[in-house]
Amino acid sequence: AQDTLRCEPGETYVMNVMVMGHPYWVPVFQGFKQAAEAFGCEAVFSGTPDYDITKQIASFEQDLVTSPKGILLHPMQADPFIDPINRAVDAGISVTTFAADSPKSKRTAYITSDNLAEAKFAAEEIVKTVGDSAEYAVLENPGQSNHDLRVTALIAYMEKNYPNMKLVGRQATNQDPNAAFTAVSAMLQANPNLAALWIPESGSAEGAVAAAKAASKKPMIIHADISPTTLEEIKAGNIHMALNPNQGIQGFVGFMNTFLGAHPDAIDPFNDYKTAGYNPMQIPFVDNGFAVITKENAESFVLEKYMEGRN
Amino acid sequence: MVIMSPEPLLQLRDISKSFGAVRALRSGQLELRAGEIHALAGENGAGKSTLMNIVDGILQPDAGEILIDGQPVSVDSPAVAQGLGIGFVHQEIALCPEISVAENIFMARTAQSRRRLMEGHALVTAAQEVLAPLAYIDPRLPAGALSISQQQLVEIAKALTLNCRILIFDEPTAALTEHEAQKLFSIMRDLAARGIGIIYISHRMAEIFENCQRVTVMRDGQHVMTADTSDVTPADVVNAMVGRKLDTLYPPKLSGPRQAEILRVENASGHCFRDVSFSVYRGEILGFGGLIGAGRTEIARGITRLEGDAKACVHLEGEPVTLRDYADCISKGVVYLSEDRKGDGVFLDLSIAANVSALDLRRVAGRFGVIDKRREAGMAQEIGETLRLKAASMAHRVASLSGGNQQKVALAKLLAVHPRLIFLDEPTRGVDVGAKAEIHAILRNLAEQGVGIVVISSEMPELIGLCDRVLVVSEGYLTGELSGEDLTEKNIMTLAAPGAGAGKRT
Amino acid sequence: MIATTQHQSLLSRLFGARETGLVLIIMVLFLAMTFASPHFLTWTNMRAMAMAFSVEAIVVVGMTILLISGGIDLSVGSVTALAMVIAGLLFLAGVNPWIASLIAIAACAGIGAIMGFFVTVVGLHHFIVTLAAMVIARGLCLLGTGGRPLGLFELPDSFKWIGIGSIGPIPVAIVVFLVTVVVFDFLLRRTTAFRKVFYTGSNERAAAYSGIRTKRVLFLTTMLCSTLCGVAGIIYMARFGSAQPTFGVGMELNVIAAAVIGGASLSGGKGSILGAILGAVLLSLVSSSLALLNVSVYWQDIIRGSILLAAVTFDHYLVKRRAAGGRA
Amino acid sequence: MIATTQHQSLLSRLFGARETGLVLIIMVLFLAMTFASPHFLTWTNMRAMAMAFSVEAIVVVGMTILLISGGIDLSVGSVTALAMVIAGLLFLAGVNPWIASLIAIAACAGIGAIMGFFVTVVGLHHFIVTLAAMVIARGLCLLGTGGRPLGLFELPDSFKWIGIGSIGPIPVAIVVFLVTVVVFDFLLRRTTAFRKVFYTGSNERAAAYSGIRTKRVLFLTTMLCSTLCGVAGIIYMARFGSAQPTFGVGMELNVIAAAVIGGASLSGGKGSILGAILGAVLLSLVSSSLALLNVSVYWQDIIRGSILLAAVTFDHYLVKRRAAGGRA
Ligand SMILES: Nc1ncnc2c1ncn2[C@@H]1O[C@H](COP(=O)(O)OP(=O)(O)OP(=O)(O)O)[C@@H](O)[C@H]1O
Ligand SMILES: Nc1ncnc2c1ncn2[C@@H]1O[C@H](COP(=O)(O)OP(=O)(O)OP(=O)(O)O)[C@@H](O)[C@H]1O
Ligand SMILES: [Mg+2]
Ligand SMILES: [Mg+2]
Repeated sequence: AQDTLRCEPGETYVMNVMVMGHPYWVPVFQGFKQAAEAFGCEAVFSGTPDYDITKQIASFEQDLVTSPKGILLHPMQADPFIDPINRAVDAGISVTTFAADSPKSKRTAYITSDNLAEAKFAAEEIVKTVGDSAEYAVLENPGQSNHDLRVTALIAYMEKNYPNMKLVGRQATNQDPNAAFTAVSAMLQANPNLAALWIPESGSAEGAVAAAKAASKKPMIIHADISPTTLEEIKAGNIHMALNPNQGIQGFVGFMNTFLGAHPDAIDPFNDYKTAGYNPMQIPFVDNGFAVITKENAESFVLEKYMEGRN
Repeated sequence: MVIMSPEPLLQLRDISKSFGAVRALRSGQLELRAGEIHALAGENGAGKSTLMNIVDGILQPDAGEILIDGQPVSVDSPAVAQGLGIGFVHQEIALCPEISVAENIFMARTAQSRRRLMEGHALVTAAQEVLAPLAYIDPRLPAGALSISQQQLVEIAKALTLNCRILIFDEPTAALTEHEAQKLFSIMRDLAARGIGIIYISHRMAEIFENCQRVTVMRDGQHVMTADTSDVTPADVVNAMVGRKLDTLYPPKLSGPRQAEILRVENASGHCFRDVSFSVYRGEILGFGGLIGAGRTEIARGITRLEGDAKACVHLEGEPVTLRDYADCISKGVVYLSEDRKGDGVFLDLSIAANVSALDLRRVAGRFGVIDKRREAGMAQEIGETLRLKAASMAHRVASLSGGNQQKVALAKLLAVHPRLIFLDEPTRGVDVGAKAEIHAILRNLAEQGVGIVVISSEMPELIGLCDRVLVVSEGYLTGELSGEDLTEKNIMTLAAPGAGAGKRT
Repeated sequence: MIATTQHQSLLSRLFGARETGLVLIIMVLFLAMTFASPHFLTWTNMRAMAMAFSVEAIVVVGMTILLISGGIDLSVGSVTALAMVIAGLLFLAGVNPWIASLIAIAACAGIGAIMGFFVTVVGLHHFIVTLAAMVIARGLCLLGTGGRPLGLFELPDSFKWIGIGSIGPIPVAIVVFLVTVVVFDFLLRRTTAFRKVFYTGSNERAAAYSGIRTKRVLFLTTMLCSTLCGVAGIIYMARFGSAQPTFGVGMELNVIAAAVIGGASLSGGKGSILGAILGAVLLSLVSSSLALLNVSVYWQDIIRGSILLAAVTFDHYLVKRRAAGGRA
Repeated sequence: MIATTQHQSLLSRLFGARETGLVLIIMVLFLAMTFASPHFLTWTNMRAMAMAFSVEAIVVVGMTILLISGGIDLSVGSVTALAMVIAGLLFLAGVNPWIASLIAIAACAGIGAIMGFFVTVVGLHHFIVTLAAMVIARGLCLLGTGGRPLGLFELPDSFKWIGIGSIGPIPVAIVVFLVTVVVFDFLLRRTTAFRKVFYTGSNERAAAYSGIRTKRVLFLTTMLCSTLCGVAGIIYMARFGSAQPTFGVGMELNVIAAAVIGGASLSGGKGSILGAILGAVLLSLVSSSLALLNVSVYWQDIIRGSILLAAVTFDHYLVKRRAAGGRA
């Protein structure tokens, strides 16, 4: 067994994502880098700038060509990545997934914020604020699994626990503020008593606030993720709160899992890994938790400030 | 002598067709016998092309019958027409510009044949064979690279490859010179001798009387008369066409001494011409003659900066001028009428009024460049009337006009700006006798008012009848100048022949 | 549509012969919605619906003119986003927001000029040039912001006014939109300068043979479209109080669809501002109505696509019938 | 490119005169990458790069033929996704995957036929019809799956083989792609049936006057493009072992860009399969290279767009020079 957990010189770890330009990855990669530095490793950010599964797979396979020790992967879709991940693992590369999983693959761990927990928290917060027999609506982004989960879980939770809560609107706005503006304007028209809105991402939340303001109404808006604008709206009291996955920890712990997967000699657990021949570093699911952002703590979530002096 | 079958080859009975409110055909009638060349004449917009489009299945008649060998047939599409042995050379050239000449020629055969694979070199050789009696054109070139007259020849070649019994030529010679036209007529006679029935549409009376056995005249969509050409005179046909007496004489030529110079071009050289120098004088009409592809069009376009990087030293009314581009030309009063009216003469999708005002919108605009639509329509109406433009209203799209009337719109466009000097490339292409005389009178009138007029024409009688002086171009060189007594067809042909300019080459 | 039309019914005079079909379709949908939902015909809903398309409609104006001249612009979405980003960054760097906006609009005009250069001088096709510009402008957005939206909450209210303020009961954004439409509709129908756009698009060679500097026309229409994207971007920025580097992805299809529904042809020479705006209204009306009726997400696209197809088919038949029924 | 050319150098004969420029550009990029990255010229990387574009290239083939005939198809992305969804749903319902695939491809052909109907019989423009189809097909995908990807891990290996299997060292998907390209390139260049596609696109009137049933040609090319989308969708499904309702968003622009880079014209009559595939290779090579060199994401789009523009400009100059330099 290895006695110190350090990287060899030049030992590289990759974080591979889709839509690389998305700001969500920025704090995640910061966490990833911090951990890499702590272990004396190189950290590389890679993936595809596009929302395109074929391109992400190609970029993942190209990562393999450079023979890194491990890859922290956000697979755009679960099943298409089974084969590429398995090939990587077979080639001795440690793969951990984060924020989206490929459960049937041989990845060693999956780290995420629990979308179900977020939905449950949001549901409870709505009921606490507007009562348990009110009208509420959701915006969604069909096809994106974590957003889907946030929405369907909240609806299911409401149906089960608060049957008097009435779902009066459900619109696909696909992260587009303009589409959200249209949808929420219509919802507010159609449902004068609309009390609360649950939105699984920040882009639509921006349009929703604009619509509420334009209609001079103040439904309770609660959304997941953050953007500078929604932060300001939270500070101004126009958005009730935001739930934000703990991105930094996701990256940091994500690195540690990947790293451990690449250094299994340090672990000698009480199980059958030796005879069955699998990597002893196996964790089905790690919850990195989420932050609740309200007027009071919004200031700490300004990404610009956090990123000052880093890159 | 061909033995006549008892039934005429093709009979058209009481065919009518309306485009909305426009009744293009009221009672179209025609009877074509096997082995005859049958002329179809009529003013612009009389309905000749419409009637032929119906025979070819491009248009469906509102009423009436088509009989072939006495049997009624319904022609739903050009494909059906081909099946019935009908071939058609259209008035408007329609070739696939990106495709080679050879493939264009054999397109119909490709469409019909059961062959699965394209022929390779065989197609080129075959195309060469078909083209050979007409002109030398490289069958491997894309059709878009040819000049309009060459494209016209390709169109003709296309029709000749079909195994047809009925062949329709809709003004095939409008863009051809005498030389090519004669080749075409000889081919037509051969075909007729083999029992093929030919319908020949033309505005040139001479051609009709030289080559056709019978003539059918239409007016306003109606059949007026059918007669043997031996029984009538050109004047009778013209009378029947226009419904009144018409003197088709050319306006009197310039008399008196040479006046001031309007344009002088020195040592113009360009894409297809070398060392061209000439002058245009006040009051005269200058003609340019030559064979197909001689370079007359290129000379005019080069001088007006429409094409290529021609070099020329140009003096306008004595002053040296630099013409930067065609817009600059127009602003200096020099305009050019294109031989290719569909390609660059008119805007088919726009209204007649918008077409007529295109060269200088300021004429129809008030302050701040706001267009006065009433003034625009008025202007179009006025010029249209002098050119005998037949159109229901100036708001109609040009595409809805007959070929000859489109040509009048193209001409109206230029006249609207009151130019100082006009280059006219085939100005009366497709225009009927009456209107042609009118246009000639207008040109003469303009010349008398001091407008410089240069006419490029492939129609020999027009060159000789209209122009005071004719410059002959051969293979890009000026080979001679003819005027007065010397201005004869024979002299022009001599100077135009290939090699005529050999002596001038240095 | 350039045709001088004199003896027409009031309706078709109001809307130009070409647009009557679209007006009819919109009116039918409007009536249907009025019965279907009690909330539809309310001032607030109308206002919200108008707000939803008014800014994009400014881009539609630019696109329509470009289409008429024979061009097309795929970069509208990213250029709009770039305008937001440039103005936003300048503002955050301390520049007065109005000046920042002017600079951003000028930058968009500059992009239009570069695209125009590649189209007219180099001789490439609009499609490929504007596609490259679309990718590059999006890259510039990402580079400028690091992919993060810029929070511009601090924009002064006097500036935000153009996005969220009202003049009397009418939102400023709608006023800007109406003015743009009326002005450009007039220009396009009536002025000599814009008539050349029709000539160029209808038959570029014939236009050149009429002494029109067609390359200059194409250059200017390309530039105009980008400039109007800049204007739209600024209004969006004022409205949302943020600059989003990912704004407007896929906008080009929507905008081109509006113009085409309104009678513009992708091969140039045809189209009208009024028609294009009606096209935009139709698309927006359908979206808003589906949201108002709370139609299931899974059905929305299907219904939207079908209504689009039905509307275009119906309009096509009307236009064809009118064409056949004489044009005297 | 159509002229039967006999006296040509071997190189230009191999690649057809039109494509030489593209081949050059690709070779230069290839060489540059070989020096820039030691990982570039490895079997694995080549394989990954080929896999990245080989399936989409099948769609490129269909689009190119459609473009040549004068049409365009914006629905390719959603129709490809729909093929996956239909086959996936059928498989989950117990249908044999091969039969399910055939049904899915037939369904795509059906969609193509409906689009063809609206274009040829009703007389609408391809752009608007395929845009509506794009929206509707996406809606059907969402409706069929509830927006969630279908996990098809249970697909038999014999079926998955077409997506992930190999024949010798060559992946099956690449073999399918190569066969499609070679077959259609041959068909398009040499058979009378496909020459009619060129005629129709070059000048529909001329073709119709020559007795070609141009509407039928357009109908068939529209259908062919959708059918090939269906084929691509099935291979994707076999490759990914899942059916994704959101697959292929924005694919149309990529695919059209490839065809246009390869010499196809949006106004029809021009284009070649080989050129289009080279266009796809170029686009894919640039993307892959940027990823391999680990260029900052904020710069990637800018570089990508610029290379695209530079390549097209260079190619354009080559083609122009060749045209000017006489054609013997
Ligand atoms: N597509 C159309 N739409 C409307 N009117 C049409 C259309 N085609 C032809 N016409 C009208 O039908 C009439 C007959 O036209 P046609 O082309 O048959 O004349 P033509 O005898 O061939 O004349 P020309 O000698 O000038 O070629 C004209 O008044 C013309 O304006
Ligand atoms: N668009 C073109 N592309 C290439 N070559 C052309 C083009 N137009 C004309 N030419 C060539 O230029 C030469 C001169 O043609 P031009 O049209 O000037 O002759 P022309 O005397 O007007 O005769 P006509 O018009 O009767 O053919 C010809 O050899 C012709 O093939
Ligand atoms: Mg005619
Ligand atoms: Mg000529």
